[in-house]
Amino acid sequence: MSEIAKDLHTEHMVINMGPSHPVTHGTVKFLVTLDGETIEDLKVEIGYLHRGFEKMCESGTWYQVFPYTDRLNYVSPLINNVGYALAVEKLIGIDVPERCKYVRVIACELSRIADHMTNVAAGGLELGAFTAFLYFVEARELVWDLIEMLCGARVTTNYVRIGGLKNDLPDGFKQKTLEVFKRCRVLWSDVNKLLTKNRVFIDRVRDVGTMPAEEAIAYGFTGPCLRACGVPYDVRKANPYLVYDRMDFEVPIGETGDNFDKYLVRMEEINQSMRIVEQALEQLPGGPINVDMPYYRWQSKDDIYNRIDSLIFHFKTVIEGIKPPPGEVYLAVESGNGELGFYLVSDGSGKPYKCRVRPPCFPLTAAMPRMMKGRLIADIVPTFDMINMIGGECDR
Amino acid sequence: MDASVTLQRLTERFGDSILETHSYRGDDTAVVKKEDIVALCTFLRDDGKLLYNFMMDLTAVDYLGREPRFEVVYHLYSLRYNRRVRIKAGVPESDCSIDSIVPVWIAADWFEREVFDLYGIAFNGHPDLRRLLLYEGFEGHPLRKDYPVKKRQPLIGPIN
Amino acid sequence: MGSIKGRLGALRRSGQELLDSGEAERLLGGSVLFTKVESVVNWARKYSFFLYPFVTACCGMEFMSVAGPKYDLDRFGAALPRFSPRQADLLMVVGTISHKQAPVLVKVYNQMTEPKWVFAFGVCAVSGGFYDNYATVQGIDTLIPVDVYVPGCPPRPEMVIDGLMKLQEKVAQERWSDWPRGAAPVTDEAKLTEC
Amino acid sequence: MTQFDGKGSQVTVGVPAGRLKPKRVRRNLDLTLWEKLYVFEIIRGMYVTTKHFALNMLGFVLPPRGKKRSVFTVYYPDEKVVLPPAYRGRPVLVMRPDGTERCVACGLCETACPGHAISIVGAERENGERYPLSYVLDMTRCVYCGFCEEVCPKEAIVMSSEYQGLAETDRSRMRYSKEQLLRSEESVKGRIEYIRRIYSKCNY
Amino acid sequence: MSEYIHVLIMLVLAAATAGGMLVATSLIGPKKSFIDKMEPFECGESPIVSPKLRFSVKFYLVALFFVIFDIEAVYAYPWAVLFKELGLFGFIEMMIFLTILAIGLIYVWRRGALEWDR
Amino acid sequence: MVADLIESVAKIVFIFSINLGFFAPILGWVERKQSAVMQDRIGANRANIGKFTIIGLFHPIADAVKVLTKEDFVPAGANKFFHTLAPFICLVPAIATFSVIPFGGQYELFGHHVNLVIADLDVGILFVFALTSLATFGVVLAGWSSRSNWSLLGGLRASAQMLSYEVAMGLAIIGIIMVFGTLKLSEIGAMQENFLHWGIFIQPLGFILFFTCAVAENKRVPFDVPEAESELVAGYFTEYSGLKFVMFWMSEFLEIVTISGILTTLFLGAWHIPFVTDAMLLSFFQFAGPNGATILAMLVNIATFFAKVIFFIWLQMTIRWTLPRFRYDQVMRLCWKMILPLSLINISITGLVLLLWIK
Amino acid sequence: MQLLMFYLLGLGAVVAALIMVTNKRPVRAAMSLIATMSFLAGLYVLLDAHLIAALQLIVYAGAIMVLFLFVIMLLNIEEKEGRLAGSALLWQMIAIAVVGLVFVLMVSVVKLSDNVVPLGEAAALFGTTRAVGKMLFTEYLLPFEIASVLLLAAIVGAVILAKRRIDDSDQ
Amino acid sequence: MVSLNSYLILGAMLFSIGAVGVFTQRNALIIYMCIELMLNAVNLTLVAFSRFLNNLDGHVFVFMIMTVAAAEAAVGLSIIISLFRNKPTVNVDDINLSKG
Ligand code: SF4
Ligand code: SF4
Ligand code: SF4
Repeated sequence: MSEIAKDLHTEHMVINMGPSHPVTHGTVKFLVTLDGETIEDLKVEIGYLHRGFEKMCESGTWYQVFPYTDRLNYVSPLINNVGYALAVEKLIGIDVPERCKYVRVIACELSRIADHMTNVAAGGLELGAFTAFLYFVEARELVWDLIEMLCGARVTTNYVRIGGLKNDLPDGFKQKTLEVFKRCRVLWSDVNKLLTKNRVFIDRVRDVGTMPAEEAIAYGFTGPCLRACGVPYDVRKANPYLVYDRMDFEVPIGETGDNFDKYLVRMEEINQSMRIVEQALEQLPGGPINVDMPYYRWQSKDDIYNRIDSLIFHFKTVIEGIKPPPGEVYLAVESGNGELGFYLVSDGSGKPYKCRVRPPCFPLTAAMPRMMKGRLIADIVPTFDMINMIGGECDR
Repeated sequence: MDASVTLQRLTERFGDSILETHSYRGDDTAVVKKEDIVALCTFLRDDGKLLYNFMMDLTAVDYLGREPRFEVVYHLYSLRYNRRVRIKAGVPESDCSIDSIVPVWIAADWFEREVFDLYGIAFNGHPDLRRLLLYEGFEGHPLRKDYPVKKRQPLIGPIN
Repeated sequence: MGSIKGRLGALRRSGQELLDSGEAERLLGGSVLFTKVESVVNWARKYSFFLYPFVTACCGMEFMSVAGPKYDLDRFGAALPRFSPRQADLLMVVGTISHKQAPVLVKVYNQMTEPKWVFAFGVCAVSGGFYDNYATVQGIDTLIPVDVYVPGCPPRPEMVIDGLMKLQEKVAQERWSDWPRGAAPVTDEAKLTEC
Repeated sequence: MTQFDGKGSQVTVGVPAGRLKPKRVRRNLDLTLWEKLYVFEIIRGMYVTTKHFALNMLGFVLPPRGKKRSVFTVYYPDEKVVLPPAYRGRPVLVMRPDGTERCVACGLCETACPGHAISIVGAERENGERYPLSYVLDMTRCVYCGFCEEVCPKEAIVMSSEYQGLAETDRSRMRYSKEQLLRSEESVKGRIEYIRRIYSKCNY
Repeated sequence: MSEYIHVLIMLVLAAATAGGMLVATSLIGPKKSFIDKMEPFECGESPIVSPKLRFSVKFYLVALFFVIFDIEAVYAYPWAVLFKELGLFGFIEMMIFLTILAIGLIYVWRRGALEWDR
Repeated sequence: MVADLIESVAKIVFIFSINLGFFAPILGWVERKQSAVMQDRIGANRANIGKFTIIGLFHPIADAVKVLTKEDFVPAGANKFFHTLAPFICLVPAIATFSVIPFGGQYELFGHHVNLVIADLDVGILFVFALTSLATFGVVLAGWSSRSNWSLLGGLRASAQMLSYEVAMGLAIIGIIMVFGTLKLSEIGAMQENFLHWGIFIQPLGFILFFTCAVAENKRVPFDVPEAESELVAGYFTEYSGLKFVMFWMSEFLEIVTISGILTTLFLGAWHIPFVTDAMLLSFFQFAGPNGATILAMLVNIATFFAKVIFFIWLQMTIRWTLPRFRYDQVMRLCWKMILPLSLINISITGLVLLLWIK
Repeated sequence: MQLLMFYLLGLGAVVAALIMVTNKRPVRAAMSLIATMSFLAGLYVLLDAHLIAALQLIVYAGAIMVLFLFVIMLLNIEEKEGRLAGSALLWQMIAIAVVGLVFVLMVSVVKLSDNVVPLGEAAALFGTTRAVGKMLFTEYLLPFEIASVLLLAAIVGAVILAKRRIDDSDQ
Repeated sequence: MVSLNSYLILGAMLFSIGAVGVFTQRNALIIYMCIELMLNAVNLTLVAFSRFLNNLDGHVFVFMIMTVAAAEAAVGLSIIISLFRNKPTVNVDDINLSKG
């Protein structure tokens, strides 16, 4: 039918979708060339949320990077915290205590649950399923309560420290978690009932945004989107960090990489993450949560109050910052969207010389034109939602 | 040592274009000449013993006051062998460009644009080398060490 | 038809002039009726904000929560997001505004119909927050007039509700002649280039 | 965009399958006829929402006599959530019982603050004790990270649990002076104890 | 006839209500227009091309089918009303009619005129 | 004559006020409140007059007043006349359609014949279709005259969708007309006195088809693609502000009521209570004297009718808040490839069954 | 009452028709034509042609005019094609004169013949769906069936015309 | 009471207006509309006659005319569209059928 359109001298309709458009989360602009309803061409313009993450990191101390990492992938800030801390620890060459590892795993997985819930919820919302959205927001609210209990903030957690954590698990955390998970599972199954088998939903997402595995790899997909294509690559399994190798969990994979697969993978990962948290809580050992290397952390209050050398040293670390040895490392963790890599360069001073983040949703967004050409304009909605582009992470 | 299989094979094959190799903290690193980057990457991708099919990350570092001033850093991952490698190529300020590896990994497209945007390193043969994160009309490259953090260039002029 | 339209237009124009010039207020100054009408209108406006969510960054997560079941902005009559600025009353600027985004924000503000209010959500919108660098606008009030600032990074939903109630108070005090506001002024600050 | 040439990528994962444990998600490619006819799945979905509707109707719109409302929504200005002790609200300065501040204007918080929200002008009392002549906290820059609290050697600045009353209609009013920041020790006692607990030792 | 007068009254009332609303809204309310505002909304950008352009012929085809099948429905109403009186004969008559039109529908279907995603 | 006049005026005033004064504002509230309760929240409840908030019932009032004092906006380059005309064209049919729907039966009251329908037209249901087809122009004009890409796309989608479903709706209803043999809605209503003769039992397929078409015709979720927020911003009314925009909404809400009315009349036994005939009702109210009994029966019937209408409104709202929306091509495919053939099949089956029945 | 309604509706129809023919903008013309048709529907009601009135709205105003409107928008000819060819002005003058003459003639013929048929009370079922339907399905059976063939032909023809190029390009 | 003549005159007026339009308008679409108007005028006359003669044949005719009008509109507009393809104009002076 496009031939007719050409005969009719149909000028193509070029519209700006975004940046301030409900589907683009305010941070992307799609320049869509339409022929009727079909997308002839799609150009993605990002950078609307570029706030100079790297420059800010380079101008602060190693510690001051933590709040900035919170705001990278703001849907799962704890994973960013952990990733950065792990990278710095690798740079310095220290290993954190067992308990710390477990708590970090718990924190990461809670964050992942919140992330996937938000993603599925937002996807549902934009497809018009407002109720499913609110059920997951409700569940996320409960998970956030846990996170708040743990870190003191709902979104911008700033919880992990180099060589340890800010604080230990609070009292009653385990019991509260189990309670919350019980309710979360109810809400999860409600959403599952509302969406997974609903033909209206399936019609919208199935066979849209398909990506063959080879191509997905070439585009640099990672995370749920790659797993949806059938490639079981998960950093937690491939290069287990922390104590993931002791956890018993499965990596859900899809078949064709369409949006339905991405959705199913995410739904399943929520379950798996809950399992991990429960296991970690079960196995949680006692002991310290911080490394015993006072050089790399801010001094404890007891020492500061009582020992003058500690106080002086404290002043030094705060003002000059801790000083990892010169060198460079790259460390990847599995964030909500895939491989979140930190590439740190230290020149031996108190400030990071370079603090690069490999944003997992960056290549995903870059593949939008590939996934969208020749599809209908309405297909942008689920596809873009399911790649879960997070402005803070993509634009930094 | 298993970790250095990659580096071994690379030195075997591209002996003279590898300037330096090391495995600091377990990260295999090879510093290469920038002229050979495409050939090297193609080899890394296609060689049966390496198969680095993921271009995980591409960035640059500005070593102000050192020669070459910039270093373009590639992080590769091989799904098949579960291995990672870091390739670095120096780019001098006087000839601030390097060959694009988009033909090798399509994923490099935006990464290269980003580096171009923030560091001003041109990628020869890139299909669409424009600014990515900042807007047209932004002057300079903010991640260079000599760009002040607070130097603002507001886009908003008089309305219309 | 034309003449009727013309006459209506003239009537409207003269009425508008009357209102704009403050003449009406002088005439009706102490008039109980006018203030009554004004207060009724303000009452209505304050309980019926249609939002335009200009969501860009992390604060959006909290914004979801505010609209979500636990904090439920709808209780204040402000839950209806309208994505067309023509229908919205309250521009919620949620998150960081970069220099690339700034013209968009100004345009959306300009395209909103009167009366319109602006809500700066989170420190980034208020002042740029801790992103004091080359890319970020140092507070949206350098671009458009802001009615309520809510700090916090991100603000707790309660803080947002506080802010909304502040705005309601403010709306309740408004006079008819406060409107229209017109285009966003181009302030010097917006053009400022500092090193 | 260059075209994808499909070369050189093999989907074999270098991780032992035993470790990987991939789980194929059920795509149910062929829906049953039952599911294909929109109607029944729609009814099932409606059952879920109606269940919520009914439960909530009974739960909080029309609660059964004698039962407390089971509300998920917090009626904010009238009700408040219980905050965990870890919660980081706005930073406040701690006041000694005699009305002076604990702060000694050492400037650590100023340095550690990522948002550069704190600006201190120090001075010295007659007794040689340093104190902040002015202590300005720019609430428009504070990101509630808690670093100031963490580094302060005097427990002089703590993250209180306050979050109310921060919204302003005027940006200039959001630079809080020392007077606005000072809180009596009593009112932030819980937090001080909490800090002592979590920061007292490096390892605990 | 009186029934129609009622309809007329309803229509007039409805028109009065709607018209009153339009007049009221154009009289009350602040107004200010400037260039930026009067531009059509494009997600905060200026429109790239004027929307005054032709749209896909698919929409025309839909209207076309609508006209044809509407006529079909129009024939069906009197038939349905009379169905019980016409009996088998009427039924066969209508079936022929419907079959011929169903052929039209099938033709259109096969020609792909009902495909939207092409 | 005088009695006639009183009767007509009473009916018109009743319907007019219940539609515009009750349903139109309250539905906005119901939609918010019902969705809120479904989603584990509480919904609008803080607008107050003095101390009273009565579960948020002041919110629609606040909305109305606010919207009235909002700027009236016409974009540059728009065709001002048509831009203003469009909401008018949408709203007028929405208000007027209800006039053919019977909200009660026929009664003898003080020797006067009372027929509880404003206009008992011979072509009843066709009149509804006629007015609905006019409403399409409002949508087309709204989209076209705004000169905005989103509006244009939305207007096109809306009009094509409305056209398609109009056909499907017209054909879906043939079955029930065959059964009842009339287009007059009051007669159809009267024929469903017996519970087992309710349209929904005689024509289950027709009911589902018609219901789907009606929802789609009204562009509600899951068929709200023309105004899909996540795709087209606000669809054809993107460039409308204030009251004009609310007029589109009002027409949507009024159409919900109208659809519910038609559904009730055609499929859910109109004003009849299950298993209760008119005679039973009259004898039940015997104590109030003949006229009193009639009046009481009348009131009960009206109440029954509106209870059913409210049930359908509730149903539509629940569906609206349960489902995600279709994609545009799916909407069209559903119409042309599922509903249309199915309604043709429905006609044939009904015809065959009726023929066998008659024999 | 009837008289008043007749004059109102008739006046409306004529005025709307005049607006249509004098208009240069197709959308305006189409909208005026819709108005004309709606007024005509009112006139049909006056003539007790209930079914025809409804059909007038459904078919003419609702369906055919939508088609027109779509084509106008599809071709986007609003305003662009509005000009009147200057050379044709003379022709127009002549046309108007001729048509006016014909009109006057017609009116005078009607007036002169003056066989005013008295308008009796309509039969109870006159113009109802039932009555018209009976006519249609008994006496006019053949036209009815032919109509279906006509519609089929129309649909096929229209689709072929609209889609012609696809086949061309297919070959 | 309204006499038959009034209806006939009204029909005639509408018919002539349509005819004038056909002659004066240059826009093929508006010309088409004028033809529709003329058909409508005929319909009106038919219905009026039918009413005054108390005979329903007229109604059936109108029914048929509507069918034909619809079919004609469908095909005619398609023709306009395919003409437009060759030359993007609807001005009848510019449409050269022999080339079409
Ligand atoms: S205020 Fe904080 S949470 Fe909000 S956008 Fe800015 S950095 Fe993100
Ligand atoms: S909480 Fe963080 S941002 Fe706020 S004053 Fe303290 S250190 Fe600065
Ligand atoms: S760190 Fe503590 S004592 Fe030092 S200046 Fe800050 S508040 Fe005062």
